[in-house]
Amino acid sequence: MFKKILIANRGEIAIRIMRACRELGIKTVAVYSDADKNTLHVQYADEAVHIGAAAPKESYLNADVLIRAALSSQVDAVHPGYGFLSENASFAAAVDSAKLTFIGPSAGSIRAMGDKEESKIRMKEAGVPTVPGAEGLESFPDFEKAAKEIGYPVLVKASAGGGGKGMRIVWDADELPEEIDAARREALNAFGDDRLLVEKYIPTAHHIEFQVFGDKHGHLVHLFERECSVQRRHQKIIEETPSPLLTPELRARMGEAAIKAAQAVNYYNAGTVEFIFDPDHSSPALSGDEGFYFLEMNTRLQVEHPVTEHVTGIDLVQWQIRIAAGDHFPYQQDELSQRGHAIECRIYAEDPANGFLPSTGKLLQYIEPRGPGIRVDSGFRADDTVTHFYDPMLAKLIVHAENRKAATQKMQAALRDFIVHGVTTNIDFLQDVLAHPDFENGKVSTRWVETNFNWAPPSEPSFEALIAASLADFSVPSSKSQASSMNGVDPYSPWKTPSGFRN
Amino acid sequence: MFKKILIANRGEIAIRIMRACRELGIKTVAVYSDADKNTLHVQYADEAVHIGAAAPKESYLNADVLIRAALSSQVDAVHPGYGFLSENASFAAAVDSAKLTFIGPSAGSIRAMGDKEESKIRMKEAGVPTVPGAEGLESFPDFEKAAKEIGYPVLVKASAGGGGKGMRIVWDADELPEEIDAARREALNAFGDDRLLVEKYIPTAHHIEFQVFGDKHGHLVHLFERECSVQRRHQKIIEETPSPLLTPELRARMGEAAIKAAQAVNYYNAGTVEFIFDPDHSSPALSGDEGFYFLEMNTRLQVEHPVTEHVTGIDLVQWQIRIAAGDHFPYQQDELSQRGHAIECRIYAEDPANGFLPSTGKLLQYIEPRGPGIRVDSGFRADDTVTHFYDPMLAKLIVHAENRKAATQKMQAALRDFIVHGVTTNIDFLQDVLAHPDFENGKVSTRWVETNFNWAPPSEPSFEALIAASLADFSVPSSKSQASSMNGVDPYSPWKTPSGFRN
Amino acid sequence: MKIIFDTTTIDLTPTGKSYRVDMDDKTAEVEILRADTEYGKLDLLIDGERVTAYVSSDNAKRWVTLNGRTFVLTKQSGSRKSGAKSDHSGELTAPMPGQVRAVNISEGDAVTKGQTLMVLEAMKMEIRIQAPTDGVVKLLAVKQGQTVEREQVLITVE
Amino acid sequence: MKIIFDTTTIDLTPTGKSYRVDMDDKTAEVEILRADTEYGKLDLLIDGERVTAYVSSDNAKRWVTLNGRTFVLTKQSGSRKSGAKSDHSGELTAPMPGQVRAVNISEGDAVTKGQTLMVLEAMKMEIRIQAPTDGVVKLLAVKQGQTVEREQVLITVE
Repeated sequence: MFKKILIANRGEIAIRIMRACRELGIKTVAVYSDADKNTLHVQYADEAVHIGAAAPKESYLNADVLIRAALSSQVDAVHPGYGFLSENASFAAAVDSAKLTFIGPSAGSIRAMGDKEESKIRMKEAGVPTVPGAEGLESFPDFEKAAKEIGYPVLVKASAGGGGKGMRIVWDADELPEEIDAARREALNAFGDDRLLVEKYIPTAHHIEFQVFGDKHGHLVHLFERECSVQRRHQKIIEETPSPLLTPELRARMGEAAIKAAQAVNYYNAGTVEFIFDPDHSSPALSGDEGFYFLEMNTRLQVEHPVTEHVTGIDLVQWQIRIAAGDHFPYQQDELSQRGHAIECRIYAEDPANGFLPSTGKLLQYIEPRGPGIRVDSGFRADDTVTHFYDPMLAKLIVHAENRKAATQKMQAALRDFIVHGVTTNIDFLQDVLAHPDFENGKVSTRWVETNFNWAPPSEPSFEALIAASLADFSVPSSKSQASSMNGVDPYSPWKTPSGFRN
Repeated sequence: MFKKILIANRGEIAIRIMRACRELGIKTVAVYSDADKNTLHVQYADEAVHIGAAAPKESYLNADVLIRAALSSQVDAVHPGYGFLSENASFAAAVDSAKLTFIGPSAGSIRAMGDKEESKIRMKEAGVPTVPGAEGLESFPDFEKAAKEIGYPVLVKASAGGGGKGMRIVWDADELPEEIDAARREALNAFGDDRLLVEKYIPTAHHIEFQVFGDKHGHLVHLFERECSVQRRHQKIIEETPSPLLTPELRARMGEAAIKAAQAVNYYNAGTVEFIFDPDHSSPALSGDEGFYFLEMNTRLQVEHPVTEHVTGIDLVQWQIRIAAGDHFPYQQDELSQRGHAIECRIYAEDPANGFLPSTGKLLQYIEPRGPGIRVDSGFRADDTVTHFYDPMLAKLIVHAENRKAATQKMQAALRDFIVHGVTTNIDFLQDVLAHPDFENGKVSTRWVETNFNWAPPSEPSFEALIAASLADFSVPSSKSQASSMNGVDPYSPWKTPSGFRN
Repeated sequence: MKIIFDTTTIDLTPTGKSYRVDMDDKTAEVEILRADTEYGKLDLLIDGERVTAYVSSDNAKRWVTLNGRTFVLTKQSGSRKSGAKSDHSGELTAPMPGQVRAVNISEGDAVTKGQTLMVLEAMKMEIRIQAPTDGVVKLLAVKQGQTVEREQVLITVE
Repeated sequence: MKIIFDTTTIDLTPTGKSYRVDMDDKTAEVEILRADTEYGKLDLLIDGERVTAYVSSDNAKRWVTLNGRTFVLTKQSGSRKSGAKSDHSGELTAPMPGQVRAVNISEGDAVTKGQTLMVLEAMKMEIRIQAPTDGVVKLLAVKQGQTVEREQVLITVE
């Protein structure tokens, strides 16, 4: 087993990986940019190496400096987390050539699946259903022609992409040039690669993905599905498992397809095969099938891996590390099962009333919910600053309960206990999604937030909220970081001992 | 379903029950003594009622005042938690006669099992193996004669007892009078009932208990075992499930015996059937059997219920409430299974180097561990005071992982992250138990701590600890509640911005 | 005493142990049961009902969470807030903090409704600033590469 | 400068960015990387190794947790601690805080080794105070019902 691992990432996922390492008795090395020197992931590690400026390209996306950090801190292996360089085949190859172990699949698997064109061809060969689309396009007229053949709306997306970056829905031909340019720039910026492909866009589709896991000895299983249809700006905000839509038969067939997909690229480590699922098979372009189509494979740990961990009882991160060290993955397919229901909500510093645009600032207050069946993976605490340099996800709130209804109730109670002041968050929005009948009935498709859910925040604060705000000046210091000038000088203040019950 | 519930308890279990209520949409009423007016369980409730002085007999053991509090706050039901009045049949009956629902078994079941004499007779009739002993004793000569017949060592224990209170091992006849007197007084004080019984004491025994659960419609199942053999002063400190000692066959037979035991008293709600288990069947007094003997049944929720919740995926507290409201318990025996391994450590404010005697004082620091698979049920936070009025348990630290080894590693990592200053705790002690080969090999019997494990704290603090202590005066304020007189005035202080990295 | 949040005036009157609170046509009797300074947590008794609120302050702003809902209020002082409420409909402001990635126009350019005038970037996302109407660029307040705050004026189109 | 904990003397010498620490025959180079005042958390670099410690202070006492192990140290000031280290072996002190439940003897009584002289109670447990040797009760310092602190003298047997 490894003695020391460098985690080439930041925030909650870096901490998640470090926790797994500590349990396995492995030392950890954090990396950090100028913006991150005071963050939790740096403090949680055994060692920490500064890797450059705040901009990702100068630090977390800089493969050379990461390899140097790994060599100088004498680690055995590198875990890339998700995002950043996690699906960069060159980085995986560079780690290998530095005689270190890359905790992920082979560079070849990453390259095969990272190239959406090659991957689609391979999937068709392997008998995995795919979405109609066009690959290998270069000039604008090529795109124009392909989009016309496929029929609008189409999805333009980065070949190298993932996580909704470099992805655009194009509703008619007029929009195509600008959207292609924008997607290219985003893709270049996020992944260092501006190739795009075009696919049929299915507006009523659900996003259902399968977790797969393989070892280096050819043993490959799936760990069931995640339903990730609650999205905004093409990014998941609520994920759950099991999916309320799948029958046991369909689950089994999709699981088999996921394994086929992974086997086609000789996959090992944790990976996710994403499917588009059309619950009513109503799209005319897609007849004669079961309603699910290979979308892409993410050759890395997924943000939403915790829901799978809870329903299967498997620690995916520990196993990533173990199988990278050569261990056999010990569970056969028929030994794996789903128990209970798990839901994850991504808590974002963003304003749902302002197009879900990010909100930055200092966390004046930050209190996470606690309790049985509640898990919070996060990298923030009160007084930290949310900057515009990185993804605005503050935390992942995960619950596990006996069934979907109990999990929803637990999530609702947990969201009510999650206090974040100083940046606008999507917590109120998430509560309204969970309380919506469409969510209860599993009717949320990937465009539901934009097209069916006309969310607006309550326009007026409640009387109680106004009362609390007006009394707070007498009883609570104004801010941890500010002088408490109002406290104790007001003649009306009822407050003698600010932290005790009054008798 | 109930609209509002009064929780006739305090501390972590009151909060645990309130969390379940919140998820079910039920309002909660806390009760508190003079000593508890600032505690977390009071703040967590929707309402709170003061019930008397700090001494338990004047508050948490005062049935009348609790009933009055329930009626005045207009609740539908009363949850007794564990300890206090949870196994007091008269209290259950009083709740019933006030037209409120008691969230627990019937007063009749409590009485039948609470009376250790009657219960033993019933168990024998029901075909459940029991420990040789004598019941119905009154005069000292009766005890003397019975103990002699059974053969020393014997266990003297409160008929009404539980939790190690009012229980004494008697090694020879000389000790008998004093131990009987002490046990009687403790029993009277803790349970309001001073009857005692005598049993054969098996020094090498393991304590294995089975969780049972029944609804009011006659459906009764078991939820497998908990191994609770790591004890000190007859009280459990580490509990786990599955037991490393049981074969599937033995587990099935013990589970059947547990159900028989519960059925014999028409049991519903959550209950625990405790067995003494002799792994090598070597006790000559107990031949011709399978090595397990009914010890007693706890007719209430158990402190260690979380480990069962994690391996079975069932929320026992929610189901207690549901079945009290008349719901059917929906799971059949063959639908229940154990998955993974769960361990609970009880974090006590006590000094293992001083006979495990309680330690009281103010919590100068209190930081709970966090992370996937880690659960902390507690009722304390920093600056709270641990008083001598109540049980010195600060928290329950529960972990769940794929197997016993992974769970042990997770617990070890979590214990290292549990910081308690201001009172002495058993955290260091627990770490040494977990690291011991006997624990690893499942060889810990109930007297192991006293007889096999000669624990001593490290006599000398490490060089690193001394360095940290000497530098802390320059960098950390002396205490939250005290003026920080040393900070910033020392000419050697390296500290300009006390909460940021130095460059 | 009167406290003004945004356009709402709350009137607090101490009544010994508690407060009477008046707001428009509403009245409540409020007692502070407990205030936890570390978490900004207030336990209140409002007309006999226990209510827990979390409040943080940042200059004039108050962040309040109650029953899991968060509101941001602005406390008004005697002097009015300096012209934050701009009614220049042609004034395009940054919808989020970030960096100006591309500027497609110059001052004086004629633009058509929906035309992309500028591209902002933050957290690896691109946001296009589009012309709200046909018009002429009167002001270009930022340049490429510049970092902007939320609500900072970028362009004026008239 | 010298700091004394219990019987150990630590000598700190500032060396610009860091400290040299000497204790008996040991020496280390120590840098404070970070101090978190809320959690009393210190990130130190001790001879190049990162070490995290949690420290709390309570008058002269220092609670230190490092690698999951907690130590309680007593910082010595110039004036020696007033006779806390009693060597009167016949002095029986309370092993925990609690209440005196029963007193079985009076001053002047002859007692035998192992005899229960007093019963304390705390958290519903009984603790018997037994005679350490045969002897005579010289002092009975508490009475039934009285609340006692840990290490408070209860009885002297000589």
